[in-house]
Amino acid sequence: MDLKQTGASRLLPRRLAQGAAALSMLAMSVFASSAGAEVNSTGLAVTDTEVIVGQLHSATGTMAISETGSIQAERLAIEQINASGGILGRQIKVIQEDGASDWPTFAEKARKLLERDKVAAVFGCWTSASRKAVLPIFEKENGLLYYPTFYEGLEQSKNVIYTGQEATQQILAGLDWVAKEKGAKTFYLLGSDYIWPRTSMKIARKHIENVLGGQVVGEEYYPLGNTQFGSLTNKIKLKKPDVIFAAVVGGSNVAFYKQLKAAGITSDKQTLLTLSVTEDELLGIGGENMAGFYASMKYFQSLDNPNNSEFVKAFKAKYGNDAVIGDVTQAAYLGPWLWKAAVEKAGSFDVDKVVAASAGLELDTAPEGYVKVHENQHLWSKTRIGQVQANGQFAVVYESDLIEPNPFPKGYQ
Amino acid sequence: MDLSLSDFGAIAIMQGFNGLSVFCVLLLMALGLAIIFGQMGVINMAHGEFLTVGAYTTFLVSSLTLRFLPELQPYYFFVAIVLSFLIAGALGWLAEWALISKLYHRPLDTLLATWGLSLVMQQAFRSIFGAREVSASMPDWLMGSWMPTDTIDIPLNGLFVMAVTLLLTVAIFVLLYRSRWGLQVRATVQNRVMARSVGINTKKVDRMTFALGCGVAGVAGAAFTTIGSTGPTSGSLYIVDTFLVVVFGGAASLFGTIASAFSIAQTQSMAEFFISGSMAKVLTLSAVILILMLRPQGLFSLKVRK
Amino acid sequence: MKSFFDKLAGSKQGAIGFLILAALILVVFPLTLDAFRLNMVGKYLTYAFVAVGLVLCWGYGGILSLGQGIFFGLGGYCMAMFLKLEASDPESTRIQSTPGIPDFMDWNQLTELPLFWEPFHSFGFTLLAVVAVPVLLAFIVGLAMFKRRVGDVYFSIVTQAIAAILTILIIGQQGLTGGVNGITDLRTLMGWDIRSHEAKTVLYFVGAFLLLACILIGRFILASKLGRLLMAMRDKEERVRFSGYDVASFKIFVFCVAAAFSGIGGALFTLQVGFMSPSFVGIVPSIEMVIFAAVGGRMSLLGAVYGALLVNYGKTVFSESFPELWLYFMGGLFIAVVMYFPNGLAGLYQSHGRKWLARLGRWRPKARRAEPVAARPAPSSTPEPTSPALETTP
Amino acid sequence: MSPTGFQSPKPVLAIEGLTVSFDGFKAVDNLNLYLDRNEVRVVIGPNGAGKTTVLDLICGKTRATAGSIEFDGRELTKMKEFDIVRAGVGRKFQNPSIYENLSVFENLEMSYPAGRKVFGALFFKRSAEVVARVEEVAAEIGLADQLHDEAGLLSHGQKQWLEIGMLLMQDPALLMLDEPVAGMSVSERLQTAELLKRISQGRSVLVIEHDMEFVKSIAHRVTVLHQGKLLAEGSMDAVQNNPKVIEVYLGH
Repeated sequence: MDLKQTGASRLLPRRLAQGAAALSMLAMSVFASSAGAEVNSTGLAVTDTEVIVGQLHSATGTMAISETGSIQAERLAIEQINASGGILGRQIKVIQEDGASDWPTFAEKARKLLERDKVAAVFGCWTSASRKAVLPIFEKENGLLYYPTFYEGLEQSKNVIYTGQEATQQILAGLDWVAKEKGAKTFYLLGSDYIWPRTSMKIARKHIENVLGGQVVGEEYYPLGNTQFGSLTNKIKLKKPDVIFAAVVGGSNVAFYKQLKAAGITSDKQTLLTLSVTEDELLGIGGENMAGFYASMKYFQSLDNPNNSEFVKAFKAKYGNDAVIGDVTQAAYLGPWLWKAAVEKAGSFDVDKVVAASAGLELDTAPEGYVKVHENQHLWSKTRIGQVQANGQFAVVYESDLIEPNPFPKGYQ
Repeated sequence: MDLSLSDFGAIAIMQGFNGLSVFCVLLLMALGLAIIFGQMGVINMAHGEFLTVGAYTTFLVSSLTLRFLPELQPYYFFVAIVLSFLIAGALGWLAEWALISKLYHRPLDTLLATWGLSLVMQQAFRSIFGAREVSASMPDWLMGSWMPTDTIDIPLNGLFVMAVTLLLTVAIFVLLYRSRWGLQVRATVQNRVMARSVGINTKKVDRMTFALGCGVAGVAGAAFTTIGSTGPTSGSLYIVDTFLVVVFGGAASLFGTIASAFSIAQTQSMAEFFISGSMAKVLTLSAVILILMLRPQGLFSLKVRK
Repeated sequence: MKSFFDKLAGSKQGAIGFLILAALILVVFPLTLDAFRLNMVGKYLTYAFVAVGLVLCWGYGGILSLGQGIFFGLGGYCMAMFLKLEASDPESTRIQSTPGIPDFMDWNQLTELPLFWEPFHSFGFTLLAVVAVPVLLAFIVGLAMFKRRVGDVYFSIVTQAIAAILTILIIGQQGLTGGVNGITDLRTLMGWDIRSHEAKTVLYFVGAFLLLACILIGRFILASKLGRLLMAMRDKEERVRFSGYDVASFKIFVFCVAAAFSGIGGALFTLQVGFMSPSFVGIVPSIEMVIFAAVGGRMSLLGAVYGALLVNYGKTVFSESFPELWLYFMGGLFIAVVMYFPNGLAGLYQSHGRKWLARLGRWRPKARRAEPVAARPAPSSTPEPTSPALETTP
Repeated sequence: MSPTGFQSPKPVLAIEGLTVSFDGFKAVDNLNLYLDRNEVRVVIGPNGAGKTTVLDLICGKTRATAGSIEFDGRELTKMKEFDIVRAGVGRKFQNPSIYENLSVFENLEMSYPAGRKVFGALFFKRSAEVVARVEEVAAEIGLADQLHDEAGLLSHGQKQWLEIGMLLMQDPALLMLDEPVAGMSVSERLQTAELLKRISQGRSVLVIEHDMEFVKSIAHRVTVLHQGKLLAEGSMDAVQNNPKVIEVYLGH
């Protein structure tokens, strides 16, 4: 990976030329090593003892806040897989790249991982924007991306396995629950101003109006990073909705809940259901500031099942007792395991074969419980409603049946 | 919609309070910058990071109090504010000594150098406190709302920010316009050479002014933990707004800063109530820029004979 | 005609500097770098357009715009709109509820193409728009600001605020602009697959030639009377005004030129990278572009290119090897350059490199009389020893 | 040459009722001043009398609160600075204001009245005509030998002359000089006086000056300002013996 070319040492062209020549020879020697054609017919970085994968998240920049958990979970899964003998007898080696919260950097690093490093799979991306930036590269180079974040749907690439929920899985079950349990009729929709909240709220509005027979009394978007929600709290008081349905993200999240609480909009008077607060965000918001509100997710750290307690134990053993695990972290943890299962089912690292083997794949060791890969490469999953506790955890108050992923929901577009 | 007249009155009162509260937030952010920019002509792009220093100091004090002296938890905030002022001020002092003092004759370059400083500080926060946001535990008396009637909720943290803003503004006014030190600062601003020749140590004045501005930013950061987030990049969320407030007010006038914070806050607060948050922001910023184009010196600036 | 070419090439030394850069990006890089790295250099070169523009308007004109990302982004968006329309033919978008419009519009329930998208079906119009849209905005902003004599620092802050507004607008109007994701998944340019290595290489050369052309245009401007007026204005604006010049119109002109260069850079960026997003319009990239110019030397057109190449290369290397240290490095570099090397690489070359080269006896730069170019930080008015910039303009 | 012999029926510059106030303070108060063609007029007055402000008002740097400034039949108070220059008003600042890092030649060339618009400047050519004009002016101001030196290297007096030369390039009908001999040696003052006498041929000159010897040597008429108002006007001798003037200068 140490590349000797420099962008501007114009005085040393000869050394440059030598460096490049040496490099190309090196590259050839690395990938010429034989790995049985049956497990690797497309020139991936697979030897008899080792397989290289990529990890592509933001370790720096504004998104590092969110992506740190995913990086940790993927590492943990890979270590556990290696400890249990690796994949098809090969140890997994990770090349980690930093997308630096910058979408072209994501694209550049994705190209590097696929073209130069020939990685067999990439675990990475967090925001939709970064996924959209790398998608054409994965399709062109026929790479394989495991994408962990719950997202807006409207996408289905043969080169991506989506381990988080698409919007309808997360939203519809949550709305059904508040409508039934809380008898909610009026809803106030609100989010940060970008594609995921807007798409989610669109789906929510259709469901509220067409299926639940309820009414949307307000729909609002605030710029990313907005910290002033005083006018909003007043508008909410004016409209008196049964439910606030929120998808505010990032630094705005903290400001929003602190100001909500200060304005006297607390769980004893108001029901609030959010799509965007996991245990990670609660660290910044402070559990006491939104205690009693609800979140709709497929996973909470407090889930009570043997898979999860083992996962939480391992995670804390590695990253310290204060570490928390949010929905996306768990979904990221699934990535390497799903890949391992698919590779072993296919008996090959070839992307096409792995993808083909993925459909219908079942995993009953997932911390969230049982998951299954759909033909559309999203996961069947359950949606849970968690109630925020003052200690920064959620108490699970409801669990749905297994929900089919539907990234292009008819009637909701 | 079933809405009584008294409900409507209550909303109007709360909305009015909200405007005031946004005004205080803007003013608090801008005060430190107004001192530095107005008195020294220095553009401090790292201003947001000095806010963050205050926020992290508050977080540290809160954690330490919780761990070692939990019974004092309700009162730690006062200590945090003082410490924030001192730490941010000391860092500002250092920054002036190492960077700014070398660049006084190149105002655009201070802008660039302090931007570099802000990058370094952000990464330092990340290295020390981690990339994730943290949350200082708030004393109970700061959270919740004051309810003068059944329908009116006045947020306590908003009142707190207001009180801090008021105290700080008064303190700065007294310091600048009633103290001997303030006289030296103003003398230095008006005529550096003359000030030096009458025995004012202008270097020291500069350094203290910069440190004061940063210290005030630290206090603002501490106060903002009650209403906003604390993370490595939290401070940078405020920077554009802050600059606009100062520039809009007319750089050399503290009174201008106050007036400008007030008008921007009221515009934004009103606009947010009637249109969506995003468009309100665009509308406010555009209005400020338009007015700046008509009055490039800002709202308040003395007409002087040159 | 002779004098015209003289103006382009500058002195003998300037011509040599230019030829070295041309050789480097046209011959050395393509021969020594593999397709992946060459594509990266191609991306860096698109930033160099902005840096070259900044040398003109900041280094020489004294106008520090912290919103050059606006123009880079506008140029890029114009190109992206054309490519997106091409990628959204009814055949490949048949699963949408309204085939034939870009996918993000379909997700946002738009059922027909917005009016302002229509002209971007035409490649000719797009090429025009890539330059014209940024220039038009720069003209309006410049007219409003410079005619009203908005001061330098104020100008910087206002450009920054405009960048913020534009970002919020683009993100907020996602049905029209693609929102925060930007305009993605661009595939072909008039049927030609821009994602292949061959296409990237061709685009690299197109970018390199255009960049060299922009440098020559920059030189022509600086060598003309207008170039001298810019410097004169930077130091003695009143004198110029009371010599009968409309100072504002010159500032507007150079700001527009910088905007045009940025727009071209942005369009090439879209072609190289395959998407455009609002993250290039914002404040952070705009300031980073100033770093490129500052590192290379704010008074040197050639230096700006080296600055863009080096800083980005450093960014890549650092973020691959020491992601934690990257911001320290970037921040430290910024501080060091501003404080100790205000003329950047070009200044270093002037003070050290040239002597070193002369000692090596490779070539001895000839002293020329009455060098009009002064390489020194913009706003200082105290006389200090001056030295000609790297390429020694006229 | 007869300084007072030529009486134009119509003054080239007519200032009437000119007033400017800064936040209530009237720096120039209801001033009337008429300048004839080919006249050299010196404005004197104690510090703060409003002398420089009058020049600022004429050249458009400061905008009048009330009153009119008519130059060659054109009203200047509403015109833009560069239009005023193009109409034929040249102004030298108190501190020498030249382009330090351009050569003397380029400094002069910069003021050549061609290529003043953006594209004109972009395609401006240094024609033989331009070179001849620059050399002519350089000879006039005594800098012919320093033509290719960097202007920053000139002596203080030479910088003053260079700035005057830059104005001459524009061939203005009205030349305004703010303390042209400040900081000059005695011999330089004499040379400057000679220069002024030469260049005032065919144009009107308005000078602000403190050095009474110098004033005497060049002035056709003298105007005395005090606290923004006209105190006295007339020949040097008359003004010097005016009791009001004596009181202002010596009194208090």
